Amino acid sequence: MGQIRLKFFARYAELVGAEERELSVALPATVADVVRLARDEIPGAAALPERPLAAVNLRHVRLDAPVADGDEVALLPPLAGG
Amino acid sequence: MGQIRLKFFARYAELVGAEERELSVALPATVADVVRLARDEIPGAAALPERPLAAVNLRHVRLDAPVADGDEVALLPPLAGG
Amino acid sequence: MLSKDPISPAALLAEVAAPELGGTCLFLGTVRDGPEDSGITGIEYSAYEAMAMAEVQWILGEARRRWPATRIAVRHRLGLVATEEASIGIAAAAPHRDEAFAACRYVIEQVKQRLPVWKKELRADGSVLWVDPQGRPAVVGPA
Amino acid sequence: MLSKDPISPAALLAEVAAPELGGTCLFLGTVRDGPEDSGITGIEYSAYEAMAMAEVQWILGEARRRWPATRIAVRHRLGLVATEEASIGIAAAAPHRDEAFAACRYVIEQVKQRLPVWKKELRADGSVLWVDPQGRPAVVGPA
Repeated sequence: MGQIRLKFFARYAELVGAEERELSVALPATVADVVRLARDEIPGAAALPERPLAAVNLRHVRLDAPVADGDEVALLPPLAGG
Repeated sequence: MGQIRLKFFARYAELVGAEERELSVALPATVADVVRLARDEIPGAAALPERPLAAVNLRHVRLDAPVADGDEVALLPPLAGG
Repeated sequence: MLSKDPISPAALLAEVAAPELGGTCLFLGTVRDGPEDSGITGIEYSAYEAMAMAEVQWILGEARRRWPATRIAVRHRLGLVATEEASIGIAAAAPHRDEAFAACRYVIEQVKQRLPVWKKELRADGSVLWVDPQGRPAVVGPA
Repeated sequence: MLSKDPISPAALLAEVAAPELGGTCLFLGTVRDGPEDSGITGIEYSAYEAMAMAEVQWILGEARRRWPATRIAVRHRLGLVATEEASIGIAAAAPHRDEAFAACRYVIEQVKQRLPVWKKELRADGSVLWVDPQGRPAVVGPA
Protein backbone atom coordinates (compact mmCIF):
# COMPACT_ATOMS: atom_id res chain seq x y z
CA MET A 1 0.00 0.00 0.00
CA GLY A 2 1.12 3.55 -0.69
CA GLN A 3 0.22 6.67 1.23
CA ILE A 4 -0.90 9.59 -1.00
CA ARG A 5 -1.45 13.18 0.06
CA LEU A 6 -4.36 14.36 -2.07
CA LYS A 7 -4.86 18.13 -2.54
CA PHE A 8 -7.97 19.99 -3.70
CA PHE A 9 -8.14 23.57 -4.92
CA ALA A 10 -10.69 26.28 -5.66
CA ARG A 11 -14.08 24.80 -6.64
CA TYR A 12 -12.88 21.25 -5.95
CA ALA A 13 -11.90 22.20 -2.40
CA GLU A 14 -15.38 23.67 -1.92
CA LEU A 15 -17.06 20.50 -3.25
CA VAL A 16 -15.00 18.22 -1.01
CA GLY A 17 -15.09 20.65 1.94
CA ALA A 18 -11.35 20.22 2.47
CA GLU A 19 -8.04 21.20 0.91
CA GLU A 20 -6.20 18.00 1.73
CA ARG A 21 -6.89 14.31 2.44
CA GLU A 22 -4.66 11.27 3.03
CA LEU A 23 -5.47 8.19 0.97
CA SER A 24 -4.05 4.65 1.03
CA VAL A 25 -3.83 3.01 -2.40
CA ALA A 26 -2.73 -0.44 -3.52
CA LEU A 27 0.46 -0.10 -5.58
CA PRO A 28 1.22 -0.06 -8.46
CA ALA A 29 -1.39 2.62 -9.15
CA THR A 30 -1.93 5.54 -11.50
CA VAL A 31 -3.36 9.01 -10.92
CA ALA A 32 -6.61 7.72 -12.49
CA ASP A 33 -6.74 5.00 -9.80
CA VAL A 34 -6.29 7.65 -7.11
CA VAL A 35 -9.10 9.76 -8.60
CA ARG A 36 -11.41 6.73 -8.76
CA LEU A 37 -10.68 5.81 -5.16
CA ALA A 38 -11.13 9.41 -3.99
CA ARG A 39 -14.52 9.72 -5.74
CA ASP A 40 -15.64 6.48 -4.03
CA GLU A 41 -14.30 7.02 -0.54
CA ILE A 42 -14.06 10.76 0.20
CA PRO A 43 -17.33 12.49 1.14
CA GLY A 44 -18.22 15.12 -1.47
CA ALA A 45 -15.58 13.91 -3.93
CA ALA A 46 -18.16 12.04 -6.04
CA ALA A 47 -18.99 15.50 -7.44
CA LEU A 48 -15.48 15.83 -8.91
CA PRO A 49 -15.05 15.10 -12.62
CA GLU A 50 -13.89 11.61 -13.56
CA ARG A 51 -10.97 13.03 -15.55
CA PRO A 52 -9.72 16.20 -13.82
CA LEU A 53 -6.43 17.97 -14.52
CA ALA A 54 -3.82 16.57 -12.15
CA ALA A 55 -0.32 17.19 -10.85
CA VAL A 56 2.07 14.89 -9.00
CA ASN A 57 4.76 16.50 -6.83
CA LEU A 58 4.16 19.97 -8.39
CA ARG A 59 4.26 18.82 -12.03
CA HIS A 60 1.41 18.50 -14.49
CA VAL A 61 0.82 14.83 -15.35
CA ARG A 62 -1.51 12.73 -17.44
CA LEU A 63 -3.98 10.52 -15.63
CA ASP A 64 -2.04 7.37 -16.59
CA ALA A 65 1.06 8.61 -14.72
CA PRO A 66 2.15 6.28 -11.91
CA VAL A 67 2.03 7.32 -8.24
CA ALA A 68 4.40 6.23 -5.49
CA ASP A 69 4.28 6.10 -1.71
CA GLY A 70 4.52 9.62 -0.27
CA ASP A 71 3.46 11.44 -3.45
CA GLU A 72 1.48 14.67 -3.36
CA VAL A 73 -1.33 14.36 -5.91
CA ALA A 74 -3.28 17.53 -6.74
CA LEU A 75 -6.59 17.71 -8.58
CA LEU A 76 -6.82 21.00 -10.47
CA PRO A 77 -9.98 22.76 -11.67
CA PRO A 78 -9.70 24.37 -15.13
CA LEU A 79 -6.76 26.81 -14.91
CA ALA A 80 -7.58 30.50 -14.97
CA GLY A 81 -4.30 32.31 -14.28
CA GLY A 82 -3.08 35.50 -15.89
CA MET B 1 7.71 79.06 -62.63
CA GLY B 2 6.89 77.58 -59.22
CA GLN B 3 8.30 78.60 -55.88
CA ILE B 4 9.43 75.62 -53.72
CA ARG B 5 10.44 75.73 -50.08
CA LEU B 6 13.18 73.11 -49.78
CA LYS B 7 13.98 71.71 -46.33
CA PHE B 8 17.10 69.84 -45.15
CA PHE B 9 17.45 67.77 -42.00
CA ALA B 10 20.13 66.16 -39.86
CA ARG B 11 23.24 65.28 -41.92
CA TYR B 12 21.80 66.91 -45.04
CA ALA B 13 21.33 70.21 -43.17
CA GLU B 14 24.96 69.98 -42.06
CA LEU B 15 26.18 69.32 -45.62
CA VAL B 16 24.19 72.23 -47.05
CA GLY B 17 24.83 74.48 -44.05
CA ALA B 18 21.16 75.45 -43.90
CA GLU B 19 17.80 73.99 -42.93
CA GLU B 20 15.77 75.73 -45.61
CA ARG B 21 16.19 77.28 -49.08
CA GLU B 22 13.78 78.78 -51.60
CA LEU B 23 14.03 77.46 -55.14
CA SER B 24 12.30 78.51 -58.40
CA VAL B 25 11.53 75.62 -60.73
CA ALA B 26 9.99 75.48 -64.20
CA LEU B 27 6.63 73.69 -63.97
CA PRO B 28 5.56 70.97 -64.51
CA ALA B 29 8.31 69.41 -62.42
CA THR B 30 8.86 66.36 -60.21
CA VAL B 31 10.66 65.95 -56.90
CA ALA B 32 13.57 64.48 -58.88
CA ASP B 33 13.76 67.73 -60.89
CA VAL B 34 13.87 69.71 -57.65
CA VAL B 35 16.67 67.51 -56.30
CA ARG B 36 18.66 67.90 -59.54
CA LEU B 37 18.25 71.66 -59.49
CA ALA B 38 19.18 71.85 -55.79
CA ARG B 39 22.35 69.80 -56.30
CA ASP B 40 23.36 72.14 -59.17
CA GLU B 41 22.49 75.49 -57.66
CA ILE B 42 22.68 75.33 -53.86
CA PRO B 43 26.20 75.50 -52.36
CA GLY B 44 27.02 72.25 -50.54
CA ALA B 45 24.01 70.42 -51.97
CA ALA B 46 26.13 68.62 -54.56
CA ALA B 47 27.14 66.34 -51.67
CA LEU B 48 23.52 65.15 -51.26
CA PRO B 49 22.59 61.80 -52.80
CA GLU B 50 21.01 61.85 -56.25
CA ARG B 51 18.02 59.84 -54.98
CA PRO B 52 17.29 60.83 -51.37
CA LEU B 53 14.12 60.03 -49.45
CA ALA B 54 11.70 62.89 -49.94
CA ALA B 55 8.44 64.30 -48.61
CA VAL B 56 6.06 66.86 -50.12
CA ASN B 57 3.82 68.81 -47.74
CA LEU B 58 4.56 66.41 -44.84
CA ARG B 59 3.93 63.17 -46.77
CA HIS B 60 6.44 60.62 -47.99
CA VAL B 61 6.56 60.64 -51.80
CA ARG B 62 8.43 58.91 -54.60
CA LEU B 63 10.88 60.99 -56.61
CA ASP B 64 8.55 61.00 -59.63
CA ALA B 65 5.81 62.77 -57.63
CA PRO B 66 4.85 66.18 -59.08
CA VAL B 67 5.48 69.44 -57.25
CA ALA B 68 3.34 72.58 -57.38
CA ASP B 69 3.88 76.25 -56.63
CA GLY B 70 4.16 76.81 -52.87
CA ASP B 71 5.00 73.19 -52.00
CA GLU B 72 7.28 72.31 -49.11
CA VAL B 73 9.73 69.66 -50.32
CA ALA B 74 11.87 67.93 -47.69
CA LEU B 75 14.95 65.81 -48.32
CA LEU B 76 15.27 63.17 -45.63
CA PRO B 77 18.41 61.29 -44.58
CA PRO B 78 17.89 57.57 -43.79
CA LEU B 79 15.24 57.47 -41.04
CA ALA B 80 16.40 56.43 -37.58
CA GLY B 81 13.41 56.96 -35.30
CA GLY B 82 12.29 54.76 -32.45
CA MET C 1 6.46 36.14 -7.97
CA LEU C 2 3.05 35.60 -6.26
CA SER C 3 1.96 38.56 -4.20
CA LYS C 4 -1.06 40.10 -2.51
CA ASP C 5 0.34 43.58 -3.18
CA PRO C 6 -0.48 45.67 -6.26
CA ILE C 7 1.79 45.08 -9.25
CA SER C 8 4.18 47.95 -9.94
CA PRO C 9 5.03 48.32 -13.65
CA ALA C 10 7.94 50.57 -12.66
CA ALA C 11 9.40 47.87 -10.40
CA LEU C 12 9.07 45.23 -13.15
CA LEU C 13 10.76 47.53 -15.69
CA ALA C 14 13.58 48.36 -13.26
CA GLU C 15 14.13 44.67 -12.58
CA VAL C 16 14.88 43.87 -16.23
CA ALA C 17 16.65 47.08 -17.27
CA ALA C 18 20.30 46.78 -18.35
CA PRO C 19 22.54 49.03 -20.48
CA GLU C 20 22.88 46.50 -23.31
CA LEU C 21 19.13 45.78 -23.60
CA GLY C 22 17.54 48.28 -25.98
CA GLY C 23 14.01 46.87 -26.26
CA THR C 24 11.60 46.21 -23.41
CA CYS C 25 8.09 44.78 -23.64
CA LEU C 26 5.73 44.92 -20.68
CA PHE C 27 2.40 43.10 -20.55
CA LEU C 28 -0.27 43.85 -17.98
CA GLY C 29 -3.44 41.82 -17.60
CA THR C 30 -6.09 43.80 -15.74
CA VAL C 31 -9.44 42.85 -14.26
CA ARG C 32 -12.08 44.06 -16.71
CA ASP C 33 -15.48 45.54 -16.08
CA GLY C 34 -16.82 46.01 -19.58
CA PRO C 35 -20.38 45.86 -20.92
CA GLU C 36 -20.04 42.06 -21.33
CA ASP C 37 -18.73 41.51 -17.83
CA SER C 38 -22.08 41.97 -15.99
CA GLY C 39 -20.99 44.18 -13.12
CA ILE C 40 -17.80 42.58 -11.89
CA THR C 41 -16.40 44.38 -8.88
CA GLY C 42 -13.28 42.30 -8.49
CA ILE C 43 -11.69 38.88 -8.80
CA GLU C 44 -10.41 36.71 -5.98
CA TYR C 45 -7.29 34.82 -7.11
CA SER C 46 -6.07 31.65 -5.46
CA ALA C 47 -3.23 29.32 -6.38
CA TYR C 48 -1.50 26.05 -5.67
CA GLU C 49 1.36 28.23 -4.56
CA ALA C 50 4.28 25.79 -4.44
CA MET C 51 3.42 24.45 -7.88
CA ALA C 52 2.83 27.92 -9.34
CA MET C 53 6.27 29.04 -8.16
CA ALA C 54 7.89 25.94 -9.68
CA GLU C 55 5.95 26.27 -12.93
CA VAL C 56 6.98 29.92 -13.38
CA GLN C 57 10.61 28.99 -12.88
CA TRP C 58 10.31 26.33 -15.60
CA ILE C 59 8.62 28.79 -17.95
CA LEU C 60 11.33 31.40 -17.33
CA GLY C 61 14.02 28.76 -17.85
CA GLU C 62 12.49 27.82 -21.20
CA ALA C 63 12.29 31.48 -22.25
CA ARG C 64 15.90 32.11 -21.25
CA ARG C 65 17.10 29.11 -23.22
CA ARG C 66 15.19 30.33 -26.27
CA TRP C 67 16.19 34.02 -25.95
CA PRO C 68 19.45 33.84 -23.97
CA ALA C 69 20.20 37.57 -23.79
CA THR C 70 16.76 38.37 -22.39
CA ARG C 71 15.91 39.43 -18.83
CA ILE C 72 12.37 38.64 -17.68
CA ALA C 73 10.36 39.45 -14.57
CA VAL C 74 6.88 38.17 -13.64
CA ARG C 75 4.36 39.06 -10.94
CA HIS C 76 0.97 37.42 -10.36
CA ARG C 77 -1.51 38.78 -7.84
CA LEU C 78 -3.26 36.60 -5.27
CA GLY C 79 -6.27 37.52 -3.18
CA LEU C 80 -8.78 40.18 -4.13
CA VAL C 81 -7.96 42.25 -7.20
CA ALA C 82 -10.32 45.13 -7.94
CA THR C 83 -11.43 46.02 -11.47
CA GLU C 84 -8.84 48.00 -13.42
CA GLU C 85 -6.03 46.63 -11.27
CA ALA C 86 -3.43 44.33 -12.84
CA SER C 87 -3.61 40.64 -11.97
CA ILE C 88 -0.43 39.83 -13.89
CA GLY C 89 2.60 41.77 -15.07
CA ILE C 90 5.44 40.51 -17.26
CA ALA C 91 8.47 42.54 -18.36
CA ALA C 92 11.00 41.27 -20.90
CA ALA C 93 14.08 43.26 -21.92
CA ALA C 94 16.29 42.17 -24.80
CA PRO C 95 19.01 43.58 -27.05
CA HIS C 96 16.38 44.06 -29.79
CA ARG C 97 12.62 44.37 -29.86
CA ASP C 98 11.87 41.09 -31.67
CA GLU C 99 13.17 39.06 -28.74
CA ALA C 100 11.52 41.32 -26.17
CA PHE C 101 8.07 40.93 -27.74
CA ALA C 102 8.55 37.19 -28.34
CA ALA C 103 9.75 36.42 -24.81
CA CYS C 104 6.98 38.49 -23.18
CA ARG C 105 4.36 36.82 -25.35
CA TYR C 106 5.77 33.35 -24.66
CA VAL C 107 5.62 33.85 -20.91
CA ILE C 108 2.01 35.12 -20.82
CA GLU C 109 0.79 32.27 -23.08
CA GLN C 110 2.54 29.63 -20.98
CA VAL C 111 1.32 31.19 -17.73
CA LYS C 112 -2.27 31.08 -18.99
CA GLN C 113 -1.91 27.43 -20.02
CA ARG C 114 0.11 26.07 -17.13
CA LEU C 115 -0.13 28.12 -13.92
CA PRO C 116 -2.31 26.48 -11.21
CA VAL C 117 -4.27 29.65 -10.47
CA TRP C 118 -8.03 30.08 -10.15
CA LYS C 119 -10.34 33.02 -10.07
CA LYS C 120 -13.68 33.76 -8.54
CA GLU C 121 -15.62 36.67 -9.99
CA LEU C 122 -17.29 38.91 -7.43
CA ARG C 123 -20.30 40.74 -8.84
CA ALA C 124 -22.17 43.84 -7.81
CA ASP C 125 -25.36 41.76 -7.23
CA GLY C 126 -23.55 39.70 -4.58
CA SER C 127 -23.14 36.56 -6.70
CA VAL C 128 -19.82 34.73 -6.89
CA LEU C 129 -18.63 32.65 -9.86
CA TRP C 130 -15.63 30.39 -10.43
CA VAL C 131 -14.28 31.22 -13.87
CA ASP C 132 -13.58 28.45 -16.36
CA PRO C 133 -11.81 30.13 -19.29
CA GLN C 134 -12.54 27.09 -21.48
CA GLY C 135 -16.22 26.90 -20.62
CA ARG C 136 -19.02 28.69 -18.87
CA PRO C 137 -18.60 30.16 -15.40
CA ALA C 138 -20.31 28.00 -12.76
CA VAL C 139 -22.40 29.85 -10.18
CA VAL C 140 -21.33 28.73 -6.72
CA GLY C 141 -22.61 31.53 -4.52
CA PRO C 142 -25.98 33.25 -4.02
CA ALA C 143 -27.21 34.75 -7.29
CA MET D 1 3.85 63.08 -28.88
CA LEU D 2 7.36 64.57 -29.38
CA SER D 3 8.95 65.74 -26.18
CA LYS D 4 12.29 66.72 -24.66
CA ASP D 5 11.14 65.35 -21.30
CA PRO D 6 11.79 61.81 -20.08
CA ILE D 7 9.14 59.28 -21.08
CA SER D 8 6.97 58.12 -18.19
CA PRO D 9 5.72 54.53 -18.58
CA ALA D 10 3.16 55.21 -15.84
CA ALA D 11 1.73 58.19 -17.77
CA LEU D 12 1.50 56.14 -20.99
CA LEU D 13 -0.24 53.29 -19.16
CA ALA D 14 -2.67 55.69 -17.47
CA GLU D 15 -3.48 57.29 -20.81
CA VAL D 16 -4.73 54.02 -22.34
CA ALA D 17 -6.31 52.41 -19.26
CA ALA D 18 -10.06 51.76 -19.38
CA PRO D 19 -12.34 49.37 -17.44
CA GLU D 20 -13.22 47.27 -20.50
CA LEU D 21 -9.61 46.85 -21.70
CA GLY D 22 -8.08 43.78 -20.03
CA GLY D 23 -4.77 43.54 -21.88
CA THR D 24 -2.10 46.23 -22.11
CA CYS D 25 1.20 46.03 -23.96
CA LEU D 26 3.91 48.64 -23.42
CA PHE D 27 7.04 48.90 -25.54
CA LEU D 28 10.06 50.95 -24.53
CA GLY D 29 13.06 51.52 -26.78
CA THR D 30 16.06 52.59 -24.74
CA VAL D 31 19.47 53.94 -25.71
CA ARG D 32 21.90 51.05 -25.42
CA ASP D 33 25.46 50.98 -24.24
CA GLY D 34 26.42 47.38 -24.74
CA PRO D 35 29.76 45.79 -25.60
CA GLU D 36 29.05 46.35 -29.33
CA ASP D 37 28.12 49.98 -28.90
CA SER D 38 31.67 51.34 -28.43
CA GLY D 39 31.14 53.67 -25.52
CA ILE D 40 27.97 55.54 -26.40
CA THR D 41 27.10 58.16 -23.79
CA GLY D 42 23.86 59.31 -25.37
CA ILE D 43 21.93 59.98 -28.54
CA GLU D 44 20.81 63.35 -29.85
CA TYR D 45 17.41 63.00 -31.54
CA SER D 46 16.09 65.48 -34.08
CA ALA D 47 12.96 65.41 -36.22
CA TYR D 48 11.03 67.04 -39.00
CA GLU D 49 8.54 67.84 -36.30
CA ALA D 50 5.45 68.82 -38.28
CA MET D 51 5.76 65.75 -40.48
CA ALA D 52 6.51 63.44 -37.54
CA MET D 53 3.35 64.63 -35.79
CA ALA D 54 1.28 64.06 -38.93
CA GLU D 55 2.86 60.65 -39.60
CA VAL D 56 2.13 59.42 -36.06
CA GLN D 57 -1.50 60.46 -36.42
CA TRP D 58 -1.75 58.46 -39.65
CA ILE D 59 -0.13 55.44 -38.02
CA LEU D 60 -2.50 55.65 -35.03
CA GLY D 61 -5.45 56.03 -37.40
CA GLU D 62 -4.42 52.88 -39.27
CA ALA D 63 -4.00 50.97 -36.00
CA ARG D 64 -7.40 52.10 -34.73
CA ARG D 65 -9.09 51.04 -37.95
CA ARG D 66 -7.43 47.63 -37.68
CA TRP D 67 -8.06 47.12 -33.94
CA PRO D 68 -11.06 49.38 -33.27
CA ALA D 69 -11.45 48.74 -29.54
CA THR D 70 -7.81 49.59 -28.84
CA ARG D 71 -6.45 52.69 -27.10
CA ILE D 72 -2.90 53.66 -28.02
CA ALA D 73 -0.47 56.29 -26.75
CA VAL D 74 2.96 57.17 -28.17
CA ARG D 75 5.85 59.34 -26.98
CA HIS D 76 9.12 59.99 -28.83
CA ARG D 77 11.99 61.86 -27.21
CA LEU D 78 13.81 64.70 -28.94
CA GLY D 79 17.12 66.23 -27.92
CA LEU D 80 19.73 64.44 -25.85
CA VAL D 81 18.75 61.04 -24.48
CA ALA D 82 21.27 59.41 -22.14
CA THR D 83 22.03 55.70 -22.23
CA GLU D 84 19.44 53.55 -20.47
CA GLU D 85 16.78 56.23 -20.97
CA ALA D 86 13.82 55.51 -23.25
CA SER D 87 13.76 57.24 -26.63
CA ILE D 88 10.32 55.86 -27.49
CA GLY D 89 7.36 54.53 -25.53
CA ILE D 90 4.18 52.98 -26.92
CA ALA D 91 1.25 51.70 -24.87
CA ALA D 92 -1.67 49.79 -26.38
CA ALA D 93 -4.66 48.62 -24.33
CA ALA D 94 -7.29 46.29 -25.79
CA PRO D 95 -10.10 44.02 -24.63
CA HIS D 96 -7.77 41.02 -25.10
CA ARG D 97 -4.03 40.53 -25.27
CA ASP D 98 -3.80 39.52 -28.95
CA GLU D 99 -4.92 42.95 -30.08
CA ALA D 100 -2.79 44.75 -27.49
CA PHE D 101 0.39 42.99 -28.64
CA ALA D 102 -0.50 43.37 -32.33
CA ALA D 103 -1.33 47.07 -32.11
CA CYS D 104 1.77 47.89 -30.06
CA ARG D 105 3.96 45.96 -32.49
CA TYR D 106 2.33 47.60 -35.51
CA VAL D 107 2.98 51.08 -34.17
CA ILE D 108 6.67 50.52 -33.36
CA GLU D 109 7.33 48.93 -36.77
CA GLN D 110 5.62 51.76 -38.63
CA VAL D 111 7.34 54.41 -36.51
CA LYS D 112 10.72 52.88 -37.33
CA GLN D 113 9.92 52.82 -41.05
CA ARG D 114 8.14 56.12 -41.45
CA LEU D 115 8.92 58.71 -38.76
CA PRO D 116 11.23 61.50 -39.96
CA VAL D 117 13.54 61.28 -36.97
CA TRP D 118 17.34 61.14 -36.93
CA LYS D 119 19.91 60.28 -34.34
CA LYS D 120 23.46 61.28 -33.65
CA GLU D 121 25.49 59.01 -31.40
CA LEU D 122 27.64 60.77 -28.84
CA ARG D 123 30.63 58.71 -27.76
CA ALA D 124 32.88 58.77 -24.75
CA ASP D 125 35.90 59.54 -27.00
CA GLY D 126 34.26 62.77 -28.19
CA SER D 127 33.29 61.51 -31.64
CA VAL D 128 29.83 62.09 -33.06
CA LEU D 129 28.09 59.83 -35.62
CA TRP D 130 24.86 60.09 -37.57
CA VAL D 131 23.20 56.70 -37.43
CA ASP D 132 21.96 55.03 -40.59
CA PRO D 133 20.03 51.95 -39.42
CA GLN D 134 20.22 50.49 -42.95
CA GLY D 135 23.95 51.08 -43.39
CA ARG D 136 27.06 52.08 -41.57
CA PRO D 137 27.17 55.10 -39.30
CA ALA D 138 29.00 58.02 -40.98
CA VAL D 139 31.55 59.85 -38.82
CA VAL D 140 30.81 63.56 -38.99
CA GLY D 141 32.59 64.87 -35.91
CA PRO D 142 36.16 64.59 -34.57
CA ALA D 143 37.06 60.93 -33.97
